[in-house]
Amino acid sequence: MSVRAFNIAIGGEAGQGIVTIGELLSKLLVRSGYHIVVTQSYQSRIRDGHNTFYVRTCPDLIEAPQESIDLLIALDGETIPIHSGKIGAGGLILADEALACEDERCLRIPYKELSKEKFNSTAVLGVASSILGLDREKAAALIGERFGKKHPEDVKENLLALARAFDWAAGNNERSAKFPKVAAGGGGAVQFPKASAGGGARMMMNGNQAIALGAVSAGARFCAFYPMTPSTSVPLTLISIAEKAGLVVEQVEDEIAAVNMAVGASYAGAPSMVATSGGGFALMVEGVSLAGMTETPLVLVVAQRPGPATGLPTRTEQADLGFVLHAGHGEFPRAILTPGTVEECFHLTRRAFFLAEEFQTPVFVLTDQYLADSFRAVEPFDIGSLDFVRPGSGYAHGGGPTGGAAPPGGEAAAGATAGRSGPESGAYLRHALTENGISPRLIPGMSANLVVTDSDEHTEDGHLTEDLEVRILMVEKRLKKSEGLIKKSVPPEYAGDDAPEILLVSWGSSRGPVMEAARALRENGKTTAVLHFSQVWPMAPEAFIKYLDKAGRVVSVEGNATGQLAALIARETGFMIGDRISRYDGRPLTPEYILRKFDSLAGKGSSPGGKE
Amino acid sequence: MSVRAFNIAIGGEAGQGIVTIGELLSKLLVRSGYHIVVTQSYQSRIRDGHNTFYVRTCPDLIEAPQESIDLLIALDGETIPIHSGKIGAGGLILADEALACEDERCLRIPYKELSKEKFNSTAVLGVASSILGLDREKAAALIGERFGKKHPEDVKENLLALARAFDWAAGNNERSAKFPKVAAGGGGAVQFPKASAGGGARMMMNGNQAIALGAVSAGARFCAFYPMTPSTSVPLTLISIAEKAGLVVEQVEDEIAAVNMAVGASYAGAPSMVATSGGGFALMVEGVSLAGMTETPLVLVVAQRPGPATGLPTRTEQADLGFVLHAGHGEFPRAILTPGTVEECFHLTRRAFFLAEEFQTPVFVLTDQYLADSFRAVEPFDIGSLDFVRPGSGYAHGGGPTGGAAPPGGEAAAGATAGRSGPESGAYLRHALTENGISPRLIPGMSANLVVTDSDEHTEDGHLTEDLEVRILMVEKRLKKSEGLIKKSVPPEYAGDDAPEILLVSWGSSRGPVMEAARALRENGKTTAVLHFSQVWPMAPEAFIKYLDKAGRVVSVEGNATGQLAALIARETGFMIGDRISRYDGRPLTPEYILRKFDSLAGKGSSPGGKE
Amino acid sequence: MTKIEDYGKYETAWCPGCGNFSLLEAMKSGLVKAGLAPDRVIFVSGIGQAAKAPHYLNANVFNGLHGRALPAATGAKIANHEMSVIVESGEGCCYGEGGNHFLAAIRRNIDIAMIVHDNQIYGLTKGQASPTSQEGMKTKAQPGGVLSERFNPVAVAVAMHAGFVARSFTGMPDHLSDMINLAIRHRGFALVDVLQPCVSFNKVNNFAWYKKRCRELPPDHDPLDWEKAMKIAMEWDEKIPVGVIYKNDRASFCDRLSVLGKGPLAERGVDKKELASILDEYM
Amino acid sequence: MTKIEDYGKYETAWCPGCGNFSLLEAMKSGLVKAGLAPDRVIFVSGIGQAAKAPHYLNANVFNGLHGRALPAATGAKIANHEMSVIVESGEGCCYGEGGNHFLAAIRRNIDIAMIVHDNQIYGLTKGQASPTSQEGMKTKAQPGGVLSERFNPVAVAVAMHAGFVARSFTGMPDHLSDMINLAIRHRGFALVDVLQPCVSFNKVNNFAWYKKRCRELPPDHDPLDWEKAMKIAMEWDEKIPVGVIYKNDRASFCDRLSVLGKGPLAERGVDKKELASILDEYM
Ligand SMILES: Cc1ncc(C[n+]2csc(CCOP(=O)(O)OP(=O)(O)O)c2C)c(N)n1
Ligand SMILES: Cc1ncc(C[n+]2csc(CCOP(=O)(O)OP(=O)(O)O)c2C)c(N)n1
Ligand code: SF4
Ligand code: SF4
Ligand SMILES: [Mg+2]
Ligand SMILES: [Mg+2]
Repeated sequence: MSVRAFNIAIGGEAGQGIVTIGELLSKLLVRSGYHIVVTQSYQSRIRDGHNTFYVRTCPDLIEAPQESIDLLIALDGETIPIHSGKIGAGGLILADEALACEDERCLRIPYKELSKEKFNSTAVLGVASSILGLDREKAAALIGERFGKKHPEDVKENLLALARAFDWAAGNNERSAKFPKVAAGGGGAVQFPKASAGGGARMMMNGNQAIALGAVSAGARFCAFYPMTPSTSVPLTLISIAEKAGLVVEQVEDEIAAVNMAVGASYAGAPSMVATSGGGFALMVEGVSLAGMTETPLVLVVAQRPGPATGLPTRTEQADLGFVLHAGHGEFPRAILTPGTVEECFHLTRRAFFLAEEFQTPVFVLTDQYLADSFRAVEPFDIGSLDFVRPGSGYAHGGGPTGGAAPPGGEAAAGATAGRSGPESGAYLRHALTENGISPRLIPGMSANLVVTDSDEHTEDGHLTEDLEVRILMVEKRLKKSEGLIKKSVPPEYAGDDAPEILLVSWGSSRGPVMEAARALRENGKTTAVLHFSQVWPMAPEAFIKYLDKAGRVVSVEGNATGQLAALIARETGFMIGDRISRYDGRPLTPEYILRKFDSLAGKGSSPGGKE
Repeated sequence: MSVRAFNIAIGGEAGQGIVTIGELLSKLLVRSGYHIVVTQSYQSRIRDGHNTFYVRTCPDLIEAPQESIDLLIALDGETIPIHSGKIGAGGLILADEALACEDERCLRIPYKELSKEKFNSTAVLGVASSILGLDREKAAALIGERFGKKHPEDVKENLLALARAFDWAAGNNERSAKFPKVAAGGGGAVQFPKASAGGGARMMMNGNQAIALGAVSAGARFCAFYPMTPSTSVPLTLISIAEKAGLVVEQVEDEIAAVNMAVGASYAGAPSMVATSGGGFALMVEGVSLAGMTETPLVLVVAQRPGPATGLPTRTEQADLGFVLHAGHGEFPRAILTPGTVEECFHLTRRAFFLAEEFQTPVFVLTDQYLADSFRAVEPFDIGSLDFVRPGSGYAHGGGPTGGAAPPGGEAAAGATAGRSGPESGAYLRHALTENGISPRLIPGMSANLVVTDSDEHTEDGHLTEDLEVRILMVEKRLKKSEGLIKKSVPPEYAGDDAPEILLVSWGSSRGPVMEAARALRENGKTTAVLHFSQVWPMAPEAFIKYLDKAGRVVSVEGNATGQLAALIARETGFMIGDRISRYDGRPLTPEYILRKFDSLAGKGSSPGGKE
Repeated sequence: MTKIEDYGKYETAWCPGCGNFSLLEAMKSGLVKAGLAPDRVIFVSGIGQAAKAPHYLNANVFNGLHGRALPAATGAKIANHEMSVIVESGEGCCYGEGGNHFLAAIRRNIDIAMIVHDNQIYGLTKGQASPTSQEGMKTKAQPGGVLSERFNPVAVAVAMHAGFVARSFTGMPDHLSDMINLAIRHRGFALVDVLQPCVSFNKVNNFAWYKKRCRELPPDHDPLDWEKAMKIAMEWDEKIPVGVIYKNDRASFCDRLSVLGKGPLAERGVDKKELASILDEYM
Repeated sequence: MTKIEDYGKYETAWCPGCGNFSLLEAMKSGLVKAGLAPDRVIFVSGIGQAAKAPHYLNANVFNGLHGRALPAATGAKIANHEMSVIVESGEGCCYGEGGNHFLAAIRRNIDIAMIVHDNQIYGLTKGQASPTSQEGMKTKAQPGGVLSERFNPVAVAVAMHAGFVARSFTGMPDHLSDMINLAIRHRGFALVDVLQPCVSFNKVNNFAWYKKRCRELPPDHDPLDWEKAMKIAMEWDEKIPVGVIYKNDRASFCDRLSVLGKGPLAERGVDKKELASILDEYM
């Protein structure tokens, strides 16, 4: 691949501080003007086992992980044999001098001495940063911030350890002198690309943090959750800012409570969300249907991991698209947003809140462990321009993504009245029949109007009915909202050559790897393009069918075994995608993986796409 | 329609004994050689409201309800205006003389006198039976049986009331003499067709009873349930025969318990099932995934009712196909059987047990309120030929639908061993990798072998693993079972003209109405055929795609608003069905409804089917 | 001043003679005693015969899923803690399907009054045993008699130190409306288990059965005395105590949620300055 | 005769120093004391650190879903009531996600021994509060301290007349294996709540904290005395009683299921004569 990126892997046992070191190093890279793509690979245990934190980095924008390793930071002995095969030519291994390592690429480090047996993470960070040629002052500032908050008493000692590590690695000792510094390039060592000093300051966050921040910026006021990897850091991020942002995050007894609580809170005026993963989401399915029936806005974040059942709790997969699309009994509209980058995690979560509020129905943000845990450098958001939802106005405000539906009251008055008679007549019609299916929504207690809704079929005033003629109107009312949702759907992104020989089709977190694989194919002389879905539902075929029709060979690339997006496209368009690249081993898609699979597909000869 | 059928409607308030009368009358008809199609229409309340029990009857086989009414038995005043518009020419109304009724088709009956104010149901039955010309002795025998069991003290009085009612209606009084007996025909009265005396004795049962009986005959040993209309009569039927059949039916704390209990029981060797409806099934979704992952046989009966959420609890719909198909996180095989008749409820439930046992995965029987409550005349089953499942043999026995896979041990030995080392090696491999994905299944305690399974990804010996290479093998192993399931899938039934102008496509309980509508269309001069699915998943397109391709106009007929089977066909074949007839008002599809909708479709001009 | 009439009068879908009717009237008068206007109350119910109750009076109503009234109510209360939130549902809904939420609500001490129509049977689904059905009682679904021991909600609530635990009976309308009033006024989780005869399906625990057994607690009963309350909670077969069996003044959930100090969540917007400072942490 | 070695020895995925190790050893010795061979036992667990335990010994194992060990175990027991069925899982699994099943299992008095690794924290998901976490305890997810009151499983079980209610501590291995043995032998539902320090996430209730507080019940404690048991069940902060706190001899669920009289369900076929007579009823 032609990307000038550099891949660092930090490997060791759970409990050795891999994530701490990884996050600090990543942050230092971001503050030094680099882009990063972090991939976290860990096991479902608290100690031991083998974990790896990958930071792929580059001065230019990169959006995919990389398999080959340029710098391996081994925190235990096991790490070296596990990864040494992936270390590229000229790559380097950093390991404690106490570890057995025959590998001649290995730089043995006297961590004991540098860390004074206490500040190991800092020492590791120092050596690596120094070798990468990162700025000592920036590193020191970072250490100061990090420990200043939690352990101010340790700041000084940490800074000393950092200094010792920097000094040592800078070549002030015999052993390190044998190794050319990575940053220096030449001498057979892998090039560590220099970032231009001028790069604007960027934030560092992972997918889950971006979702939490997007939610808060959109006006989220309530989140209910039950811990479940890899979703938990969404509520944990919210909790860390809850006091400042003014929201309540409640850890609940089970996922059923979570979804029902969120629906109840939303009904009562708090923009609400839940975050979970497959098994937890399975328990929320009835609640999704409740939100659909009561027309209550609800945002659900589903961070996928490999199933079925408990599966591989800490790994990644994209196998719940069909599940999320069909979750809930009965028929009602929904939207499923599938961010492909950390920025999209932020913006599409915002969009989810606006869509949920406007269309009064459940909206999903569907991600996965890879993206959830993937730190990136993110350009600061223009806070001034970020609108937020205002429940109960029944329509969207200002320039937000939902645009200008009618104000409350207007359409309600126009709607047919199938409400019950008695003292209620003329009362507020929570489920008023309207042209577009959207009823003006009021919040209980915010006016003298009584707000009534029901999980049973109901009349316009929200009271339960068994009138089968009303039933027809209500089914049609709810489904009519789909039309509006389609109009507001994010069309798939088309990138690459026109009428290409190869068209890769993807969704969600695979965006970066697929884009990079496409570039490589193009460089290999094949015209190539990518059709990527950041929203998989609802789908507007007219927005993309032409791309499928014009491509030579259409290949879906998905992190699942059955080709779930391909199936959905077939269902909606009749276009049967001929070839499929699947990954279902719990690892994220990588450009390398896609290219390898593409080669073996190619070997088999092309299956024609199109209608069979 | 040219069917020589006769439609009786018994209407009144909940709590007036409508179902008792309806069941007795139906049974009498069946014992008199008639076929019946019962449709029960009731509300979600215990008293009052308006309920109707329809018995459509005919000496020949009929399989659909009918909207027009020939005989209305009104138990309250409200019934008459509600139904009178549907009473056909020459139809008759039976009502208590105390009820106000202006309608001249109304025969006023002195029930008070006939019933002695106590045995009202019997009096109503007597009058109706007499008027229909049914046999008095048969009616008396029925009353004897019915009350003999529960209220032996009342048998005599009931028989007297029956006699009075028969006598009265036979014309021994002035008022009844004015009305020609229905059975006599002529005089403008609707013909009540005479059944030939020779008809073999038939059973009477509804869809849910047939499911329960099919389950028991297939070897079901355990059923866990939480009450939910319209599924509850499945477990209630099982409970009524539990002691005799030797099975345990446990009412549990919630649906989550139900599904997990059934999976646990199945693991330990009892063929197990659950029965529920949409909202209850929503809570079972995680358990479905558990069965998929642990490869535990499980039969799930899902009786559909209109959603979303609580919806219309006592009505019918076919809107959970997509939901059931995708229920559960992660990817694993399943089968979905969709009986179209009461006989199929019996036989396909049996098949579900055999498929679940052979493929060690969840299998669904997907019905709906209409079929669940629809009594029919059913030919006696050939009990001698009915095999039953034998868990733990790991393969099917004898002539059952699952046929002869390899015996246990054989394939296990051949499978690759990814099991953990240590004292376990050489131990029984519950999840042994095999050619067809099916591992020989043993039952704990039935041999010295230890049976280990896990909801986490696991090695062949069932112990949890985070080995990502094992993961790949296990995903492929589980999905390989789909191939076997496809081979054993019930192909759709094609009935009617070759290369017809009109092809109606349907599934599940709509079979009868669609077949009858097709006959009517054919009689109107249009070549017509039906493609009906009694199993919607897995689907083998090569078995039916030719029918779709050859038809002029393809119309899907479904009891839902979005066309869920049509969508699935598009997904699997790329064939986009051009026209759709949908019903979503909570009532079952009827031939009349289909024809009306067809006419309005036809008005709109034909949308071409096929690939778009 | 709120009057009974403000809560309206509607047709119901209940069986004639059902205990639900008295409970509905007692609820209205309890609301009036508590001085609550219809628009200041949110009723949350599940599914069942009892759960239909909120449709028969004027108020804000969220009629949610079977078994899930409590979490929906908890969410509503957190979203707007200035509203009075009342859960009204059947005992199958509250203690059966919803059992886990019952435990959690007690532990949270969430500021909700939970009024349970306890008819010791599943009414709407036509007479199966409910969690509070008497052991040995025969039904269509339990032809050999109920095998599980009767769930005693009062005992569990007292054992868990619920904020307010009371029992009443639809045959004692004044007592019942008093209990409802007290439950609504209690700051924290308040349970009123209401014995409510089901004339259609529970032929054992009928009006006369309850009438004969229900006894008001003596005026000197001290509901703050946990040990005493625990003993009283166990009484049932011969004599069923009604009244406020136990209470305490543990701070309620909303009182302990510091974020709510700035007013109801439902009334807040996004503070851009705070947002900027939050995002700054990611630089 | 079953020996400890029959249950094998395996590598675990637990943290060094974790209380789970002692519990695993005590479980094996409890099984040996109960005289159970590995193939006569079915272990059912949920998901969590504790729930991995059955993987580390030789037995039949059904490692199901988080929170759902009890229903799966109940099904297994009903399918083959001649097997010994043991539930082993964490307190989050058993009392949090699985709270409703805990109530139901007690009411059913299903013949299962339930051994709960109670570390008062969610271990596997990295340290959020669990239902038994001390009120006020700070975690990443509860930075302001746990707001809900600690769930007291022993008190609830006693209040509901569970068949057998015991508590033990991993720091008392002999006591613990005795409790396990007694629980396995008890005919009916038997709970052993095992205090188990989590060295990684629970810095409050650590080994020393429990060690200081755990006190064996006096030898004259009569576990049949419900009132006494109820009082003992409430003790916690200063002194934590361990031992068999309460028991009774209510007939177990399987003993009351008449159908099981003819042998395990798992061993029966279909009796065609009975089937014919059942179908006859439909003629
Ligand atoms: C998830 C789910 N399971 C089952 C049902 C069916 N259901 C409706 S009401 C009910 C029982 C109601 O009993 P209870 O709560 O005691 O109320 P009652 O009718 O006795 O007043 C059941 C089981 C449902 N609606 N949803
Ligand atoms: C339905 C579902 N929700 C959440 C999870 C995530 N999860 C796995 S283990 C666990 C908590 C475990 O706590 P506990 O039962 O106390 O066991 P411990 O790890 O402390 O031994 C959670 C929340 C899950 N696997 N399934
Ligand atoms: S079924 Fe019972 S509880 Fe329900 S309304 Fe009728 S009498 Fe009342
Ligand atoms: S996280 Fe806690 S409970 Fe889990 S193994 Fe580690 S110390 Fe033990
Ligand atoms: Mg009830
Ligand atoms: Mg725990």
